[in-house]
Amino acid sequence: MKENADKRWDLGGGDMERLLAEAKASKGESLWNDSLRRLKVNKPAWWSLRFLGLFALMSLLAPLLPLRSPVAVNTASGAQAPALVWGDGEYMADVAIGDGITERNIQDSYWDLSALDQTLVHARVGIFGRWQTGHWLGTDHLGRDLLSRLVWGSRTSILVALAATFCSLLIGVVYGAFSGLAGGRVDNLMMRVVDVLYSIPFIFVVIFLITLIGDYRMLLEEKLGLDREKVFYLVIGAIYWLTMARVVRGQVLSLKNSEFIEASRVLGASTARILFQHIVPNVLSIVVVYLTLTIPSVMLFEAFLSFLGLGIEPPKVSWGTIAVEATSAINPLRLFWWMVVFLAMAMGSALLALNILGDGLRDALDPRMRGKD
Amino acid sequence: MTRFLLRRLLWFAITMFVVMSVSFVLMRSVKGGPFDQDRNVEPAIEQNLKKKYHLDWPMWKQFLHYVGPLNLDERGLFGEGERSGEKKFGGVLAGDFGPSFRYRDYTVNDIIGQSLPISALLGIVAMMWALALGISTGIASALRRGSGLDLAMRLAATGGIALPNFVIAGFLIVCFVFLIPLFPVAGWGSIRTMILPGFCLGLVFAAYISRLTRTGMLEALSQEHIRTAHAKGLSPRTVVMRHALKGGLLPVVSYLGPATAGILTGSLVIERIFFIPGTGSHFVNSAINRDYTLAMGVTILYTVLVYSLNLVVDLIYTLLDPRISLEDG
Amino acid sequence: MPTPYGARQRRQGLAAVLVIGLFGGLLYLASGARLEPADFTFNNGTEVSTLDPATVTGVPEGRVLRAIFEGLVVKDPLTLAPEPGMAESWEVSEDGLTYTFHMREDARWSDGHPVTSEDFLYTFERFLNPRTAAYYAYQLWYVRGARAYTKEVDADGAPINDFSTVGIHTEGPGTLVIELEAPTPFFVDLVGFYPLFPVSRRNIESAQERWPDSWEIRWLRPENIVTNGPYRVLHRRVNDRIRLVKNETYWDADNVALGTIDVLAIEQDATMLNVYLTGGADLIDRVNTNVVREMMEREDFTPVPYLGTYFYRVNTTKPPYDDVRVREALSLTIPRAQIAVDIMKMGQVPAYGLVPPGMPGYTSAECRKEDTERARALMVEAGFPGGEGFPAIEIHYNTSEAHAQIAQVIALAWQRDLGIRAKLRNEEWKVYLDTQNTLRFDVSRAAWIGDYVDPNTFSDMFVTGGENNKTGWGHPEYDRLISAAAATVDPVTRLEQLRQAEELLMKELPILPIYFYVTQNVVAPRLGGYYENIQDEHFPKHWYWMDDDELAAKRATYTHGKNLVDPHGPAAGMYSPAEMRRRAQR
Amino acid sequence: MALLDVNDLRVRFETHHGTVRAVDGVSFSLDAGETLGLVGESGSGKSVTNLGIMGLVPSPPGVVEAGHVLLEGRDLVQMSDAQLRGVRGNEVAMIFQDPMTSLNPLLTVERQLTEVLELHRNMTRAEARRAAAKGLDEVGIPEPERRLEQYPHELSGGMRQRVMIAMGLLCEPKLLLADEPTTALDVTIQAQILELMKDLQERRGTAIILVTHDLGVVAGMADRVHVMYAGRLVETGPIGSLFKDPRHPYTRGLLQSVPRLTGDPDVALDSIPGQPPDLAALPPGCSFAPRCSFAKPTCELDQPALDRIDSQDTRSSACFETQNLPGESHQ
Repeated sequence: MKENADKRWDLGGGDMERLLAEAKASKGESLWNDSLRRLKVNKPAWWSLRFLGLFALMSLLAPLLPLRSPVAVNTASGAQAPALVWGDGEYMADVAIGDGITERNIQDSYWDLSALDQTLVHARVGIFGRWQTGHWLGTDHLGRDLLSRLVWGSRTSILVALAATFCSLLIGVVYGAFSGLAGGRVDNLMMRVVDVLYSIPFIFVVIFLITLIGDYRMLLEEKLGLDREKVFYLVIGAIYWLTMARVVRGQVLSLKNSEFIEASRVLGASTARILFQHIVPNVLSIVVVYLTLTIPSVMLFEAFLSFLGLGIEPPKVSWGTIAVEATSAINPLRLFWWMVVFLAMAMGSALLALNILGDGLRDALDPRMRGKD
Repeated sequence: MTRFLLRRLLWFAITMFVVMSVSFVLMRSVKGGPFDQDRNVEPAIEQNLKKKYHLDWPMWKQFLHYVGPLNLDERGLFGEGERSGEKKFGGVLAGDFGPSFRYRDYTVNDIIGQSLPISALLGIVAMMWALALGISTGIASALRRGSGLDLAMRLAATGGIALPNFVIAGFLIVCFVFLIPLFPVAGWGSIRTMILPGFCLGLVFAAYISRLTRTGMLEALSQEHIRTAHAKGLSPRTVVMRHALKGGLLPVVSYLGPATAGILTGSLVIERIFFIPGTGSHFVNSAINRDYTLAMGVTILYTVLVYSLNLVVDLIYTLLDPRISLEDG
Repeated sequence: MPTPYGARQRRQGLAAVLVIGLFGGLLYLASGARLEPADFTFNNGTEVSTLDPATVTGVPEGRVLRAIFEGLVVKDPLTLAPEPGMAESWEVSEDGLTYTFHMREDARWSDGHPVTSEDFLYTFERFLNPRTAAYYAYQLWYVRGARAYTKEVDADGAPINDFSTVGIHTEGPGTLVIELEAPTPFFVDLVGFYPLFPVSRRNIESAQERWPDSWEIRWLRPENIVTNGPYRVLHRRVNDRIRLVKNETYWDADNVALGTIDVLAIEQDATMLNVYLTGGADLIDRVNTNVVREMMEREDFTPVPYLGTYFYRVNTTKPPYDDVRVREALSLTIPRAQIAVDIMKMGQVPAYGLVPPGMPGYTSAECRKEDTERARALMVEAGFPGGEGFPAIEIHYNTSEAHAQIAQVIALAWQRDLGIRAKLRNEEWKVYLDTQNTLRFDVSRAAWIGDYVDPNTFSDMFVTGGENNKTGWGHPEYDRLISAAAATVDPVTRLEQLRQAEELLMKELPILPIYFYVTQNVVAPRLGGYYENIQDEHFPKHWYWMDDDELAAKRATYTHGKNLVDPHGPAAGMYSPAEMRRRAQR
Repeated sequence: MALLDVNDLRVRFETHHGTVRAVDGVSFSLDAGETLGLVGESGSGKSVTNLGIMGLVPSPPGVVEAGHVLLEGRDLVQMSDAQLRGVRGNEVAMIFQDPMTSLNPLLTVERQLTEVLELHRNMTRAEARRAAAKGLDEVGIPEPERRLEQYPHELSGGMRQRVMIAMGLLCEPKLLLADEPTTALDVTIQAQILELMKDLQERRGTAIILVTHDLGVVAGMADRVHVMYAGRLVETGPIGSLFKDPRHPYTRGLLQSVPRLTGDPDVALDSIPGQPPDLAALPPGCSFAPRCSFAKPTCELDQPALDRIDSQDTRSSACFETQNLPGESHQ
């Protein structure tokens, strides 16, 4: 088992440096290929990756899909059970003043759309005209189409998760790597700061930041083009970086003292070289794994904040807000099962896929797993 | 050992001081005050209220007064103290967290004293669920890695983190309260009332523990001494239970510290849905109510919990892993 | 395999014992004194802030205080007309300025001491004392000298004036005399308002002596608090329940039926409904709009109009909302019927005025009903044809699903009908209050619940610079009408002045009325002595459980044809001793 | 009857690179009390052979394809898991290369020693403890009582390997499989450990299969030597004659690359050119042919069988050119 890798007994006559360089080259090059290959072999993880890709594509292209408007209210009808009605030609009829689809109507069917989304909406009208789906998954209490809300909600949730994760990644990796590399007193101090931040209840920070954002919302929106959601993502990211910093620091620390780093240091490799050749790839693997864990927890955190009423602002919709609405749908008087079941399916499958992918990635990237299985 | 504890204590004191001052400032910088209501009171009355609770003081003075043990208040925090010069409010250093602003018939000490045992009990129930569920599925997954069983276990475990627990709780209530009336729908008291909330609360942790166990066990099972154990002729069961489990559970042990703190304080949603008078809801509600003293109280409680639990975990760790010594920790 | 019982096993055994011990100890601590189920349980919606009548803040406290204290007067549970309470009778002087209350001789505190006029004097002094910092102190400012006593303080916060400057004094232990600044027709109602419930001087002063550091909290402890109402406090736990037991020293204890009452503090809508449906509570105070359709079918849910108005405040200091044409256009396009019927669904009435219906002798002045054409014309007049050039409008509300739903519907309507861009902005409660107070909003959701059955409780809100105005709006004519009404004795003239004020308000529209409230209680059908009323005030003193016969008789009177549901309570009913005697005689 | 009869043992590993034939038809036998040296480069399959005998080939990815391992006539390959467990640690014990990682760091020495006895000898904990102390004493560990309380990391490397040996010998096995038992140790400690093993073997008559790449170790310990290359035995024979006159080019290469005290320090050692072959893609002919200086074109076509090469039936070699190799090596 172990014999493949180590101890070549002709080393005495061989060229140590040549061998090391060789090993290094093969390692650096094949790290990702090798991992990818192993990921492909892991069937559940590979399928999860594909599923997630499809999912991301769907939510990215939400404006292109012939869905009902996620905000169009039909209070008179109230909550309707799912019905297999193919669709109708009523797109945006709820808000249309006159005939035809005007720029104005398009905007009113959603909320502030980005330029890309507007293009997509136009494309949608080009392709599907006024046709839109029936209430395939039913409607919520205000008569809004659940399918559309789930798709648009996934957009927000995925965006929140990605933005927050990216933010945590940026701060966490830089902080953790610096701390780990610096070592000694600096490291100690930096980690104590993390400890302290850990102990400050996040809810104060969230409320504080949200009110702060509330105060400067006009400034943020007009000058920087940041709406509350975007800032909100950053806030969550700013909370999540702590764990990331610890993880990265731990990895850097153990790598720093590992034999192969020492070996290349002995061979005269520069610090930068060590950093990018050895530490970065190795840290990346654990970071990637941690990311797949962070994304689900950010999504759940968003739901939790929505539960507290601190989350996404209506009429925008996220999975968290749908989940909160769903809580009142579960009652013994009348079970609005569709409001929960489809959400659970969407959320469950996406997060499950992420988890399986995370496990798969961990297995695939773990250097100790190399040459095994 | 003593040195280790002393050093921990020192860091604890520093952390505590920083946490306290940051929270204190942060909280009071947030808009709105404890006595704001939808109907505004007469400015004169509002002034009286602020005076009574020293909210008219500059922040540094409020902080000093809060931390104690200096008594900056000639009158005492509880009004009308001219009668005598006796000490009124000890401050945090004297173990007095002051009166709550929202629950005005209680001191913060009362509230924590009432709710913490409940949260602790709920936490223990949840933790037992989580450990039983997490470790067993984790081991099964690790031993049957890549099999259908592994996948099923991971599916189940991930179910715990894939859905917000208020959704899961809703499902469980419909199933086990209304369809099959096994448990009471809400409230606190008998063992029966603890099952559903404990389960819901533990689910997230079970999922994490399961994952940690699986990883830890895979790691432990790949160790060379496992081969030695097999070579001794031990049964697979013995190998797993005696030789792999201990090492495989080390990650779980180090997770237990933060997890326990989290389970004690993160039960807000469950407490609301199942109507349990625990500590968890105070973490959020105190901030939302601008109940400054209670918020500070639970913050300090949380910090103490995190620190002491981590200490306990470190101590347990040294018991489990003889290679670790406290001195170089 | 036999192994000697070694040190390791002993250690494990010890650990197991420790764990079990800890668990058991916690179980004991957590369950506390296990309580028997109460005769009746109602949900209060949240934890009360205090049981000290002087410093209470709102409706939930009122529900509990009405059970454990009794004021000079009490209210009829159906009509809310004042009836003798601690005062057996009272007289009002010709000029309407002097009230003389005669104390009930058999009134007792729960510690057995008689309730005297001295207790009320002490209570009112304490209530008005700036040191007590009572929210509701202004409710007694109709009394001569009271306003000055509360407001004029020294540097230390103590009152400058002596209490003798306030027009309250006793004439012997049986008589309390109160002199007012001006005639106040609703003053008798006011003394039945829960902040004015009496507290026991003995109770407080002994606490001050025993626990000088913390007497303010100590005297309220269940084991210390002395009350004079039909119930006393047995047990309390934060965010859980208050257990009330019948107070046998209460003067009318013979007519109190229920032995124990639990007051729950469930905040989650879904949870309280579940608890009610499983029999854990017999009365809950609200229903989530999402289940209203189902609830409306049931006999235990019969909403009635409630003295509250839901409206939007407009920031009249900020252009273009300083233009009354814009405000009217906004008002004309609010889909009130849709909101009341499709969203609220409980029979809420679309509001076109500030004062809810139900004020005796008063007809509300109304603004114009919905009229999209006129609204568009007004927008053209104001310089925003089709919404062109109109800045995006933000609808500000505090976080809640119902508010969000309403705001979304209104936003859509404004977008559709006026062509303006409407956005939503929700804020967490305390921040929302701050934003409102500092006028940093365009349009902000608000509501007002009347303290007493008189239009004034709504109208005086919008005088220039009023604490609860929060719109930046002010009008000299409005101020004049309100203060004129306050000085008028003749009720007809007075109400007419108030109506004119409301008319002005509805012309100027600094607020956009949306709907009038209804009560949302869900009540176990078997509960007797309970009546839905306009102030949503209920009196546990009168509550009892009907037996099956009486329940059947009650159900026979139904005209609404709703579905019968589990009636809760004992089939044999639960009646007061007096009622039992009457029944035995029959 | 020989103590151990290994017959056509084949083990393959299914990897992503393809099927690796780690052990490809190995046969040999071993008498009681005999010491067999199994030598070869890394990856030649010697350790896997050992694992194959014990039934410890990790599966997946390892598969024992064919063959028999007869221990006193009983086929270990055919045994049920439970039966096999009765043999492991009891009749056949194993010592691994790295005493650092082969002992469980989380259990005391006592626990790791006593569990074998509790399992195979049905001893009580107390009896097992006494026996374990005795075992430690036998392998020359001072203060055995105190050592029992200690954890592996508190012992030195040599001490740990002694513990491993003690553990292996506790049940007085008939066969000890030692997988590079001294590789991870200092040279001086190596000598002590080898001395100890020899001593114990003499006292107890245990047969040993000693897997190593260190020819010096083999020379000191073994009665016979089997040389492995690419999963096959390429040469077998008694230690003396094989070292003296290797009849396979690979063995010759091995011997020439060993530094000697008697050698001229200025003369470079001969090393075998090239790399060990990729086991997943072996050439059709002799596996060693690409590196062999004696290779003829025919070597690339067919695989040589392990044939007897002397009359006493003690030596055999798998080489077409055995007879053409130059005589007596440079010794």
